[in-house]
Amino acid sequence: MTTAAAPAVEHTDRGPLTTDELAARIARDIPASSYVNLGIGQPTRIAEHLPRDAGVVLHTENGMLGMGPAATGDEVDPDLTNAGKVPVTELPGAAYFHHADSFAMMRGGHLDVCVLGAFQVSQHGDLANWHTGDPDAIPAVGGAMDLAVGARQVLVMMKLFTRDGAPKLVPACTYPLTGPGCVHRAYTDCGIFAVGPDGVRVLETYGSSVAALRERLDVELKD
Amino acid sequence: MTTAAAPAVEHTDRGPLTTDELAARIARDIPASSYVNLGIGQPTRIAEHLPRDAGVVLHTENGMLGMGPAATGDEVDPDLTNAGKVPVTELPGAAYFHHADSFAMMRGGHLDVCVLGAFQVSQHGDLANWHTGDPDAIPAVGGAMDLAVGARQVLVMMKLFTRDGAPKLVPACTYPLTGPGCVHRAYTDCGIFAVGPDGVRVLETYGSSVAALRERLDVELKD
Amino acid sequence: MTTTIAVGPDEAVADVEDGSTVLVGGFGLAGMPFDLIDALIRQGAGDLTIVSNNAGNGDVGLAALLKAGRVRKVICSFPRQSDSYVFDDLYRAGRVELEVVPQGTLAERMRAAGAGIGAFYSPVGVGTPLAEGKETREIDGRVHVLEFPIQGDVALISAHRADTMGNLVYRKTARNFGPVMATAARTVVVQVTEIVPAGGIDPETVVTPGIYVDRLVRAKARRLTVQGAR
Amino acid sequence: MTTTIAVGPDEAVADVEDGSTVLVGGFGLAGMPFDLIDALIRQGAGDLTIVSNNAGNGDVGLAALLKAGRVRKVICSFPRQSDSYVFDDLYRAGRVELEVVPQGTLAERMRAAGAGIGAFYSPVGVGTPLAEGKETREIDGRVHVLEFPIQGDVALISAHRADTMGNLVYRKTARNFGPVMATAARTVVVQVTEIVPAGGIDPETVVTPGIYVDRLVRAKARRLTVQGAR
Repeated sequence: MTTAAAPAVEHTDRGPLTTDELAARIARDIPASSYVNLGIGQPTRIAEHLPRDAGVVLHTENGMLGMGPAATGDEVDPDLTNAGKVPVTELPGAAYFHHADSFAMMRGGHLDVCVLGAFQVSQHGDLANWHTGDPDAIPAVGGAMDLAVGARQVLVMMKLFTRDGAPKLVPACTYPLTGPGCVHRAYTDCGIFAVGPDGVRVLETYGSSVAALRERLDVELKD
Repeated sequence: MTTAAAPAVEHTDRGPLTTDELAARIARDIPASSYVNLGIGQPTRIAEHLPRDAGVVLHTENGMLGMGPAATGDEVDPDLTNAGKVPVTELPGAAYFHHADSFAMMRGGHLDVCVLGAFQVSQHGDLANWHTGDPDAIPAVGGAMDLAVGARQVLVMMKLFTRDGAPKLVPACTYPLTGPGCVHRAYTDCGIFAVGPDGVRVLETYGSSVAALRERLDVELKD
Repeated sequence: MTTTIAVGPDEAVADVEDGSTVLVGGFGLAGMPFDLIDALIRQGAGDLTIVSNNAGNGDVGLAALLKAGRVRKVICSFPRQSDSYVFDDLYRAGRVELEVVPQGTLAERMRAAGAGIGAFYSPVGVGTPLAEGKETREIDGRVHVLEFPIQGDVALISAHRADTMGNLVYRKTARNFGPVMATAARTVVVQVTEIVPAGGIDPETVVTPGIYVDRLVRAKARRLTVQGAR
Repeated sequence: MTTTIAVGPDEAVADVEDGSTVLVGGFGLAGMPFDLIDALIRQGAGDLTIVSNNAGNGDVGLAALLKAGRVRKVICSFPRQSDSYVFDDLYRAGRVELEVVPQGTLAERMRAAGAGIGAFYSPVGVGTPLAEGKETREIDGRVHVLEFPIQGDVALISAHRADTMGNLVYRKTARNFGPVMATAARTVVVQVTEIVPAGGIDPETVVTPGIYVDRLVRAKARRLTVQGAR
């Protein structure tokens, strides 16, 4: 996860990453032996691409370190789920703890990496992933704000554009924030972007050139 | 531990209470099934006078509920001590916890009673028991301030007079405070006193009449 | 004071009053005190403020309490779920208030109540709508928001095993909010699958010491539906 | 990151720097990390700030570190004990600074550091010399004092058993400050009597999860003198 200013790698000989490919690509950037929270929903699929011998330990906010793969068949136990309420399994060396301890761990900066979904990420790393701002929407934040503030590296996994083609990497979030300036990298189907105080730097593209992305995004892209 | 204004009971046919008698007298006022902290030093002797069937559960600040009697012989285990670092034993139904949890229990008002020693108690329940104010003395507070603030009933066990004959129940503490207005009752060799916002009411005397104590104390005594 | 073993859940929640703040354990269905909630529905207390991570799933547990019209306000981190239709409908109809709190702040505010902490500064939520109107303070160059305790009148919790002293152990991620809520309410009622004699739980493994537990109830055997099983 | 198993205590404390804040577990002798302290004395780091409940007993452990002249300041709740003569002499000679903190505040300030809490309001110490100069605030009619975190550079802890993931269990009241200090230092070094494979500790009983533990060392067998045995 170095941020040395190497030029962007353009993968223009192929299309955008599938969700599965994106999960695999993020998995490659998770350091061995790190403590990682994969949020809920799509980022949880990164776990399937972590090498067994990498020693990555998964945290789930509902009180567990050492979470294993999703449970199947007889493994399903209603008392053992991940943060998305999906039944999971336990690996040797796991530990259970209560919610105040679990979030103390998160808020206190003990997790190396978390990966979250997003509605929008701003060029300076602001994250919006909990509320569309639609007055009829029911707000639900869960542990997203705690993770955004607490994890040492906050990675986002999202599509770069909405179904309507609107960019999700934006000059400033128009949706309510989850946390300001918390995202380090946005991993998207069309490219990987380092974000932060110095703005956006393109690390990789998939299916488009940097030049093509410049056409479609309203943010300044360094490469 | 009612504070209904019954007249003081004067035990003038005998001398002051011995330490052992005082411990037994306090034990009589500890409600059955209550959770109790007996501090360090003399108050720990109250435990010897609690009826086995009263179901009183003893807390020790260094992380235990269900503390049993002092350990003897082979029972001695350096990993199991009370707050005074005296080896103790464990009763069935005990629980161990760490220091932040132990003091959360204390500060959060979950203990029914604590009994502390004192240098001075003021008529309004101020407690001074950690520092004589002597510039050469090494200050050491331990858990006294946490107990003084946290326990629902704070009882003091002390002699009524110093070796030099100076009263320890005083109009205002001259020693640095442990906590203001925290003491509910002072149990002394010469008498038992309810203290608080309304001043001092004598509940019992031992070896002196209320009138005789009035002569020796600088506080107004209601009886 | 001492932990009592109630004859059944109805006895255990008999004195819950209208207008109470009720802390309800569970994360989704895991750790949800179904028997106690069902008893609370039968008992009839209304105008309740419910503090829980979610706002009910399907038609059971918290969702059933909401459906019965007993809840004035929900304080939670994540009301919107795939099967939170009971809450969703009530909320959209303006029939229940909602205070959304970041999950860790929710836990920490209850811990503060149990631990005698008057308030605390947290970096979570700063710069978001959930910090609006709250006092902030910069500490070591980082902005924090001031958060106050959440104290319950009653806590309804599900644990795995208790001893007769009220000491509790939980099971896997069903532990979640139980241990925190047990410290933060004036009356703590716990349903467990098993009650063993004092000494039947290793003192090193107790998660909630009996000092926090007022009433124990043996839970009915129950086959839980798993929400998101693949 | 991952927990490593050090060859011995000297390797485990090799990088402690002059001027470090070192959190040292133990309550009196129970839970005192003797091997790590002895190694720290050999290692030679000085100008240390020591955070611990006491300020050493007899001539061993913390007392030996103090005697070796490596400690600039002690932050503790209870320095004065029947056998704290090493500290007493240094203090009276003006050769060591002392900050006395109420015991629960000491624990909670370290918890705050570990839990990412910027500061908290406590009712403990209000109206006493230990609150002098500190900010106060009335909350719900009760005066509270504002307390800030204590963050360690290093924590030296003694636990009972570890697995290779760094998960820890403690033994009886030797648990005391260990679990809190493990959360509150940048580098956490733990001596244990036994290291078992991952899976060798029941996940329900883990007290300190391995995420907090950087280095494990097997402790030498040691026959502890008991301080106050009757």
